[in-house]
Amino acid sequence: MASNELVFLFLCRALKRKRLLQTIKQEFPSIRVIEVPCIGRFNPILAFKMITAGAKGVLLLGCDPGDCHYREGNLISERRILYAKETLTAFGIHGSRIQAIWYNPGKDKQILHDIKLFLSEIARLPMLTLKPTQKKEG
Amino acid sequence: MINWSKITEATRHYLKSIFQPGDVILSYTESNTPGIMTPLVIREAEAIDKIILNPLCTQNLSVYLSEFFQQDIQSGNPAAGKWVVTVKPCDARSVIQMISDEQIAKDNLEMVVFDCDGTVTTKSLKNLLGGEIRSVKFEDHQAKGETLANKEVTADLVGSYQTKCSDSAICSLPDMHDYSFISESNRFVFHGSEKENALIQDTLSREDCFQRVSEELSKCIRCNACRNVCPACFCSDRCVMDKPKLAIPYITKEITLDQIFQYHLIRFYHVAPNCTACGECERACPQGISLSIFYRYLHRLNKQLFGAESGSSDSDKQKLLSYRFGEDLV
Amino acid sequence: MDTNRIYKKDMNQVFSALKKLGMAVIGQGFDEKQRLVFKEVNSFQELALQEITPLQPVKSFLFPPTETMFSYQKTEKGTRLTPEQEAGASKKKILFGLRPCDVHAIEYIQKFYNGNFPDQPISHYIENTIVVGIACATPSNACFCTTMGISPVSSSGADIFLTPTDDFFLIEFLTEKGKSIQSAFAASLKASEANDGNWKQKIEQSTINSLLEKIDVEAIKGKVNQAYDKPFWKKYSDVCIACGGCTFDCPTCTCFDVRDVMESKSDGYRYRAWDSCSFASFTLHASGHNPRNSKLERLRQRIMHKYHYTVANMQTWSCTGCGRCIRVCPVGINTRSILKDIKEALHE
Amino acid sequence: MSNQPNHYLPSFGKILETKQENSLIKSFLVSVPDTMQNTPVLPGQFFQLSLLGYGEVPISLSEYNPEKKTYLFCIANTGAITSKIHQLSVGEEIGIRGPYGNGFPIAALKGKNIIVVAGGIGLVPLRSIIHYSLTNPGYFTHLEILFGTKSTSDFIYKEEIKQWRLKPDTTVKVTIDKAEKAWNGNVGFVTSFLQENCADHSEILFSLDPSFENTVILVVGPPAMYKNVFRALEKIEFPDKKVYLSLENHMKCGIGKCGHCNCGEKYVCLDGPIFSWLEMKSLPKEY
Repeated sequence: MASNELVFLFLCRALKRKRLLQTIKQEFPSIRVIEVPCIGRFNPILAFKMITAGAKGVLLLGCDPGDCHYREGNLISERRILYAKETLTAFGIHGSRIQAIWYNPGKDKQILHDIKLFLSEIARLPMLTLKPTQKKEG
Repeated sequence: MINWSKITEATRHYLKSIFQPGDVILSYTESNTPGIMTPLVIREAEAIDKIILNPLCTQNLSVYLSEFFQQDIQSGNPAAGKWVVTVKPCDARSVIQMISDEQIAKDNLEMVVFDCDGTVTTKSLKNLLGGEIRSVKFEDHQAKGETLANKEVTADLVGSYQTKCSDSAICSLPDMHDYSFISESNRFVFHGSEKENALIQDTLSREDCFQRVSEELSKCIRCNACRNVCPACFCSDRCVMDKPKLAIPYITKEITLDQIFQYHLIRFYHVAPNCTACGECERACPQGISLSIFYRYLHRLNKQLFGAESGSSDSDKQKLLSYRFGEDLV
Repeated sequence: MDTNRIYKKDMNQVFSALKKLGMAVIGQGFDEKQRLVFKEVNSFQELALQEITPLQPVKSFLFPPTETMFSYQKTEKGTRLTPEQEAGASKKKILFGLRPCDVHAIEYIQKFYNGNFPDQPISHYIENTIVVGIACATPSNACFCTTMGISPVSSSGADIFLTPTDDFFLIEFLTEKGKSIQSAFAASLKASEANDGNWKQKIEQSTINSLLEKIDVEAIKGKVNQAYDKPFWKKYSDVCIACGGCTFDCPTCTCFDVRDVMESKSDGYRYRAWDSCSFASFTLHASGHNPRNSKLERLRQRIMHKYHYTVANMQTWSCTGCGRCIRVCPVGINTRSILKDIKEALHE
Repeated sequence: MSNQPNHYLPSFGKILETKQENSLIKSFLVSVPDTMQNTPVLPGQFFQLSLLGYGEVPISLSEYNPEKKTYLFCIANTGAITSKIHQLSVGEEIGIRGPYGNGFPIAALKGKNIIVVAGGIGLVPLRSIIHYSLTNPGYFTHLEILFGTKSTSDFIYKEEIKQWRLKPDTTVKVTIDKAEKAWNGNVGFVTSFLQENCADHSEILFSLDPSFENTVILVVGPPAMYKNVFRALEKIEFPDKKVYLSLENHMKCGIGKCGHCNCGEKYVCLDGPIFSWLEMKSLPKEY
């Protein structure tokens, strides 16, 4: 799996959806899941590092604003993603490479659909030629 | 047109009237490098006469305020008196934004805003006067210089200012309810150019914009001048990018295109909510990278999203804190 | 010393001859945004020798801002290191049209990087570089080469030396390296004429008159450290913003950082990149203790290193008075005024 | 010219044994790489140890055994790289470059009384000089080891200290900063041994060689400790030419090029890390 097809998914552990995690891992081999204790732990600097290193995109999966286990984890990340997307746009990089999916209970199928939608959307984006060509494969 | 010697005289007069022992004044004076002024830290009243204000006063003095306030807090004995800073209208907005970011305390700060009709950078002054100069004087809106071969050269200053001065979206005065304003007409006269220069993010396609940004940033040598000169980057001496202790760092020290992108992405992401487009990063860049491409886009963003430019009033709370119910999701 | 003339109109033949020898010619010219830089040039017209010397020094071609030292692969049989000598490096380079201050800077860098543990990658770059010096007729208002004992027409350290006039250069081939490419110039060399000799004095006189001042630094040579505790430093450190501009644009600044990058479980590389003593993390210990904690100490270190420590260790200033630190400073700190303050402080 | 060796390329040694000395320090017995088989190593010199992918750290050598061809490095877990080195296990490889630095002035110590003042981790580099006296019996007239740590749990080299006590003309004095229940030895800073009023004060200084003619003191410890050492030695007017200290500056290249360890006119990696107290007086307080 060359690094330029990778998508990173920050999954909020407070979601407690073990089965959803399994299906994501099976259905989307190009997604690397990073479990974080709270979606507020997401730091756009990590997303920038992934994108400049050649990753295709970054996804966030947490609860809908209002029913966050820690009350404001998703509120903070929602604002961070706004500025992260706009900063990427300011640099001529597609802001849509970073996307948050806010989950409300009982909508697992909806989540998988949203992820598929995101993957198809960023599949069309050109590969960022920032890192000098991979000296060695893998 | 501004009469700079009058403005200098009025500022000195006002500062002498409010100076108390223990106060520290931040202003400008001549450096012995022709074509650039140097910030001046005044701790005794006699030094006030050294203050000189002219179109070369480009530095944004608010960048020193956060550092001096930090020193006060760390040293445990806050400055006996007040911090007094003389700023141009566009830099005043940086001071206002720092107050609303709670980086500096409003009560022991006195901001003195002097009127300005555009500043000239060392580079543009050199182009104006056609080469290296031995000295320069400013009289009724002309720059009178003396070349290295002792020849007199003069040039009109109109329309030769920095990007930020000729951009109408940025040359504006914050609300000044309890700050003093020094000008001949005692009200702010807008001096920037009316036309709004288009942003490349709007005019170019995404790929061309990325291409243009890559060309610009490929010249970067990561000397940190843009970060250390930025008043919105108030944690520049303990920055996440200097964290040598992380085994896998957020950013490496390589001066290669991907790490340069990472550097500027991190920087502009952090200052996005409180950048007041003071233009200092573009002026201080030794490589001449037009960083206004980024800060003008993010500056406009705040106006579009939250209806208020950063640095317009010292009471509106930080926008980054968190999403507020009712806003639409991104 | 046989001096010849070479007319500017014939220079393009010389350039194409050099290209045939597989050489990259690097000189000062304007880039696509009209910024004065050192870049690879293909024709004589691309050069802008009448301008002052560019802000970013030519050292970036000898001591690259970032350089991979080696990449590694961990295999079961052990670790394999492949030192990375950039392809471009082995290609011979000609630095065309360097002022005496830049030529002396290269001499200093070569001397510094040799010593008892020679820096093999950099000496390899310098070995593959031919320096074509030129008499400086267009100084900047920040220049102070005469203060540092360097004449604007000094040819020492250059392999070939040019003296510019209106339509021709006087050219001298000074070293074996310079003579090794004399063949490329041979076809266009013309005999020099009687009064060619005084072109150099004319240029030297006019350039020295253009310099703003000359400070007698010999009076403080070897004693600069006595100004260590003087109060004037605070005047500068209050205003300094501790960016790396003055050190990155200085042709004789040689400090670098060494770090690793892990690309995968088994592969990665070690690189070195420019570093600056004005950065806080430059001397930070793992324990958190920082020997130079304040901006004052770091600003003073730059001055002490250039005007005292290298005088003590290498019996030479490590400053050639090119004025770049003065031109680049965003807050107008002038190194010459620091030198004058040191002189004044030592005479009390 | 360009066919010189590239001093930045590390060679590799295998980790033969590891031992957790205390909560902070772990010692690694490493095989000498074949490119360094017959390179002499002076006590007090250091090596640049590489953990590829993370970086390099300067580590003073504790023991060099030419017969068994092994180096002994005792590494404190204080930084990003050292914490990763601590996770290495026996059999793995570690990059080694060196030896660098001047080391202790062995010639000047011949036939002298040697006092070793070690503050906590300072005993790690000083062990190289103690090992030298064990492998060259009679080289020093008398060896006195003064070792101080914060608490009993910080002790290192417990077995070695027992053997050092048995060696002829060798005395060992140990102290901890604060009293502890199970401890009935000395309490106080290691510098208290250098004061006459201390009950268990140094025999060399106050009985064997009170005129200090034939005595040299070697001191290694955290920078804060050096101030107390200087104060104690000034009080008894011990000559500053005969006190040697090790400076632990931030280092990167180890060969005097990268500029990080520059302190005054000296480069700690080239002219040090061992400096005499006299030299230190001329250095600015930047270590």
